[in-house]
Amino acid sequence: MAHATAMLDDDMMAPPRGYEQGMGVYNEKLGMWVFLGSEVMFFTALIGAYIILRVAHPDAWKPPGEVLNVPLTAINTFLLICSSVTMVKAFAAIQDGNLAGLKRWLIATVLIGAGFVGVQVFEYMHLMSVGFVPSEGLYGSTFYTMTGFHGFHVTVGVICMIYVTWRAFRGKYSAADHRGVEVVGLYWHFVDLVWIILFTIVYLI
Amino acid sequence: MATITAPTAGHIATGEAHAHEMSFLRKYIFSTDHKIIGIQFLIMSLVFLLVGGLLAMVIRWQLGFPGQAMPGGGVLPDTMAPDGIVLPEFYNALVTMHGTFMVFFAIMPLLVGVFGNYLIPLKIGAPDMAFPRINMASFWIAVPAGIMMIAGFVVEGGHAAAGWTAYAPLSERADLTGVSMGQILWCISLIILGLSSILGSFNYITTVINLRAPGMHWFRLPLSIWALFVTAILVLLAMPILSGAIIMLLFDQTLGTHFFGPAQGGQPLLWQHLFWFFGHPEVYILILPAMGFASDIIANGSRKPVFGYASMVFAILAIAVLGWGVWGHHMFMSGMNPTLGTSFMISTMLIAVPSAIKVFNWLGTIWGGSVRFHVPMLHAVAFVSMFIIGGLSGIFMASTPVDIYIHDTYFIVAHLHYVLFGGSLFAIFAAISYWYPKMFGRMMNPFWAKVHFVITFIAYNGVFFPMHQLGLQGHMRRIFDPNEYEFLQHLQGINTFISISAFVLFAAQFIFAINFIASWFVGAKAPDNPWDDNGLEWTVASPPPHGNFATIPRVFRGPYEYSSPLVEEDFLPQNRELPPQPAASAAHT
Amino acid sequence: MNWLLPPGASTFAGEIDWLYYVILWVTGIAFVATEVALVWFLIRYRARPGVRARYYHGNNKAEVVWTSVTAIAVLVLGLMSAGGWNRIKGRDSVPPNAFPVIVHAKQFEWEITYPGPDLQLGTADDFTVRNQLHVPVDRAINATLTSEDAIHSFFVPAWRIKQDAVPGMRIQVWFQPTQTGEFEIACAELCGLGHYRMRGSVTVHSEEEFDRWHRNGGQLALGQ
Amino acid sequence: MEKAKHAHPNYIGIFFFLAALTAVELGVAFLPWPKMVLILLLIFLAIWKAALVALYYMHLRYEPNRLRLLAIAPLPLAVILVVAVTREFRW
Ligand code: HEA
Ligand code: HEA
Ligand code: CUA
Ligand SMILES: [Cu+2]
Repeated sequence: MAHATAMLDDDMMAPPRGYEQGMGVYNEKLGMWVFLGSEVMFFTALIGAYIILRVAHPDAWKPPGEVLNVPLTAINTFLLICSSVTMVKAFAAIQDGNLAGLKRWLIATVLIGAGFVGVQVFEYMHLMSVGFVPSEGLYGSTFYTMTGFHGFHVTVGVICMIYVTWRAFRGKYSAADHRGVEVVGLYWHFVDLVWIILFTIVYLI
Repeated sequence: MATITAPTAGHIATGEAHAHEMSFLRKYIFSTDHKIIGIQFLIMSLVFLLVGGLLAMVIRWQLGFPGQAMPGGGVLPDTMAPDGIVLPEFYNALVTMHGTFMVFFAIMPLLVGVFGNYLIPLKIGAPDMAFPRINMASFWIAVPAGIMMIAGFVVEGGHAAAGWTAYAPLSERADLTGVSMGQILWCISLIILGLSSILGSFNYITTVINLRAPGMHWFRLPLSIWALFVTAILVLLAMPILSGAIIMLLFDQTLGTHFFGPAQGGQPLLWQHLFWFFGHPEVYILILPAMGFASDIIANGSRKPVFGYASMVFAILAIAVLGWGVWGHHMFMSGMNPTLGTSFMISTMLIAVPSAIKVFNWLGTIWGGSVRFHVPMLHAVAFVSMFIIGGLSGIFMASTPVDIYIHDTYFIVAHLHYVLFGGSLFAIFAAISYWYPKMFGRMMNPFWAKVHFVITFIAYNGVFFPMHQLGLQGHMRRIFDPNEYEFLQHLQGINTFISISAFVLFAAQFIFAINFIASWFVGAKAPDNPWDDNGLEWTVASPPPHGNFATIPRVFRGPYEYSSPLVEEDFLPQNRELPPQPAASAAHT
Repeated sequence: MNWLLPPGASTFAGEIDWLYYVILWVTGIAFVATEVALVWFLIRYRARPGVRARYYHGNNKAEVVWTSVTAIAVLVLGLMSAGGWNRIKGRDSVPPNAFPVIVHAKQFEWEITYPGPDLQLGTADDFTVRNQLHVPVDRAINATLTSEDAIHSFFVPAWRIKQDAVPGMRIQVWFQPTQTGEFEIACAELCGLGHYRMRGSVTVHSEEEFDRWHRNGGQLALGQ
Repeated sequence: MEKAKHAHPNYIGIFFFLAALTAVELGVAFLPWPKMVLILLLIFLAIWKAALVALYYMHLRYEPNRLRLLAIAPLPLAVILVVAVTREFRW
């Protein structure tokens, strides 16, 4: 994708002008990547704690599928992948200046993202009703903390996405300036990426 | 004296060059101007420094005069100090909150929040931060965190009492300390503060990478900016580890999870690993900016270029990288795998090398100089000499067998105050007195500033040097009354001496406080460049206008061209364009 | 008053104290050298009218020299420490014939369990004494540290030994007293309200005296 | 880095790829193979998927090298933490 070369005639999607050569991308994008570095470390704390505890007490975990509902979560994983592709389609649309496409894909992303959160809430309620609660040994502790904070990130992402959609409807984005779409997109894909890891280590291993 | 700003390439990107009419609220309270935010952080963190200092005075009263009624202590409620006599549970809360306030709410915001904000855009030639509104949010998120942390004192059960390190399971089981709400507030407050620090630091990082004025390439950055930049990276990567760990601790307390409690397989050592994986980078967060300020000020005071600029930069980077691999040195006695202990010992020893490089380069900078003893220089030199003591005592603790004996004794307390007070706080005093004229447009009174310096320097050593001796006699830290132990009873004299010195030290700080506040209103008007410094911030008015520079400055050289043969004066601002000169004649100007 | 380390009373004291003094010398030399240089430079190079500072950016040779000298110094200290650490705390440093005891820490006391006459822990004849550790002189003792509640730290200053007792873990620590007499056990890790008074006592007996005490199940007063 | 303004990577193709990899994961997870083999295989698949997302959806593939470096810079720290602390229990 050629946005670096494609946007030659606009200011906003290019690195700030008149300064020393920096990272070679505009501020908001650089800022988001730097921020994602801190998110990586946050999940390192949670996932790292999980790995360490699991190495210390391997038998505190049940085999995959015994407690957790893998098919349901597989559907949820699929939902999140879908929302990633709709997001990136929205980004591609506005790159081409297609505002209508942007709105359409953004709404799809918001809905699918909210769907993911909904399924997760349903999963939680079901698990708690059968007695698998956060205080249920190391298994429950790590499960709820990791997936809960991921869900929290998805929720924050959905809220940001609603804001971006609202701005899209007010016509704030164009081929020349769609920083908000790209930056929120980066965050959204990152959250998807974390889920890919979590799905494997929490549900499948 | 003011230098002509060379015409610049490019145009002003975001900041408005002219301050237009803004409401008081927008201008001073919810301001997005990095300079105002820096000053807001300054006021907030000085207040917390005072709070931390007050708590220390109560600690010292109890240790110096155990069991006696504290003068004025009668105002404290009976749950803390009935009739002014400190209770053991209150003592534990005091120590915990003294450490917490000093580390998280005083020194860290002073170094990073205040000077990161104030100096970065000015020194790199940017009109403001990359994200001014997020910058404002970073301050206004820190405020409720601070209020929450203070509120812990008045909730039922008292404030958190598990040490600033909050070792589990003591911190996660209310039945072990009798504290529940206090510890929960401690957790939530630090999570919020962590968010504030992260918002601040990713702003700094983006700004330094993307908004350096033309000509300000990496190896022309002032060392203070290098240090703040690297520190911001450490904050960005270390704070979320603490947040994650604290969230697990909070869940252990409130949701009944089992991360750190052994009842269902949790690991107390996991908390320590996570805490110190954050904690050791944290202590370098607390020293790197201090080192940066010291470099700037020592070069200025000596009227000489920094000795070995490049090795100074590489030393900063080396400290930041190696700092991630030494956290286990806090856990030698924790029951950690001893083989792991050996690797941590070796890496800890190695991390002394970049610090040594910095010390030697400071000495080299002074060597051959023409030293002006202005107040910032005095504090900066005190910083170097005290950091040497603190750093060298670190070597004792790094040696695992010696640490068996001195771990968790006052030797550690001595070390940490030599690096944190002798190091960070002296550098903060240096930096405040150095940049005060720029911040407020007025000079601090140099006479009273020197009086403050002399008393502080002497009293400070009177407080903390004897603590080495206490530690060597086996005096444990965090104990309410050492006289419970026979082998410590003969140390009461030293403890009393330390306490009296501490009261003098505390009293001396009011000289600073009064000087600070009074100079704001009645200090002599500051010129643009009172210290004959080369940095970009000194080429604009004191205080600088909204948007900092009329046009983005152009930078022609590094920040430490003092006593350059190219010019008459002994300084050469970074943005002064010199007419091209034949190299030969340049030598004897 | 002893301005350096107080007298030691175990086999570890010699090694630890020696290392301490070695480091004291090395850091002492570094301390004096740097501080003297600092003060001397400040005086020698104070601003004087008509004297301009040297325009000098550094010297790579000097950088290499002080970097490598420091690196060698700290590495040597590190290697010297590694041996002692392994002898004291290494996982298999405990002598095989060490006399076993269990030290169970809880808020705010030490419960010390001795093996009965069979010298085996975990059998019916074990007996437990509160806050009193009795050991024979010149014999290795292997203490297993456990904790009931918070983290505590078993600290006997005179023996130069310290080890945290962590709930959920069984941590081995060994030591060999070299002097008879009374010493104190301190708790060195903040463990709550009574941390400051979590004190125990150690009595180091001669071999025969200890046998007598042990045979009596720690119950009877020692006949003089 | 195609020059054409409207040339986008094949996002839909990546999507089907990710979906297929997820299906493979589900299949692998319940194979009766030794636990260790399964874990390695699953982690390999997860990293593959994560890399696809980072490279294409987050278009790291088309960013300057400096930014790519910045993006992966924190990962070694995560490895250091986990490797060191697990040595408490297994070594
Ligand atoms: C600003 C903060 C700061 C800094 C910079 C340091 C720097 C160092 N620290 Fe410190 N440390 C703390 C803050 C800091 N520390 C705190 C707060 C604690 C206690 C936490 C708690 O438990 O509450 C602590 C605890 C602590 C411990 C744990 C002790 C224990 O609990 O048992 C150890 C152990 O290794 C240690 C080591 C070191 C070392 C080796 C350095 C090195 O980086 C120092 C390097 C500097 C020099 C060595 C001096 C200059 C060099 C020369 C003059 C050259 C010549 C030198 C030689 C030949 C050796 N520190
Ligand atoms: C940067 C950090 C810092 C600073 C500056 C200090 C400063 C002081 N500390 Fe602190 N201390 C710690 C960090 C710090 N400490 C930490 C991390 C611990 C470990 C905690 C734990 O174990 O959990 C500790 C523990 C600790 C103990 C050990 C307690 C124990 O283990 O039982 C003691 C005992 O004497 C002590 C004493 C003092 C004293 C007397 C001061 C004096 O220097 C104080 C002097 C007073 C001031 C510096 C305030 C000055 C005020 C101003 C300048 C305000 C001006 C205001 C305006 C202009 C508005 N400290
Ligand atoms: Cu037990 Cu302190
Ligand atoms: Cu450390």
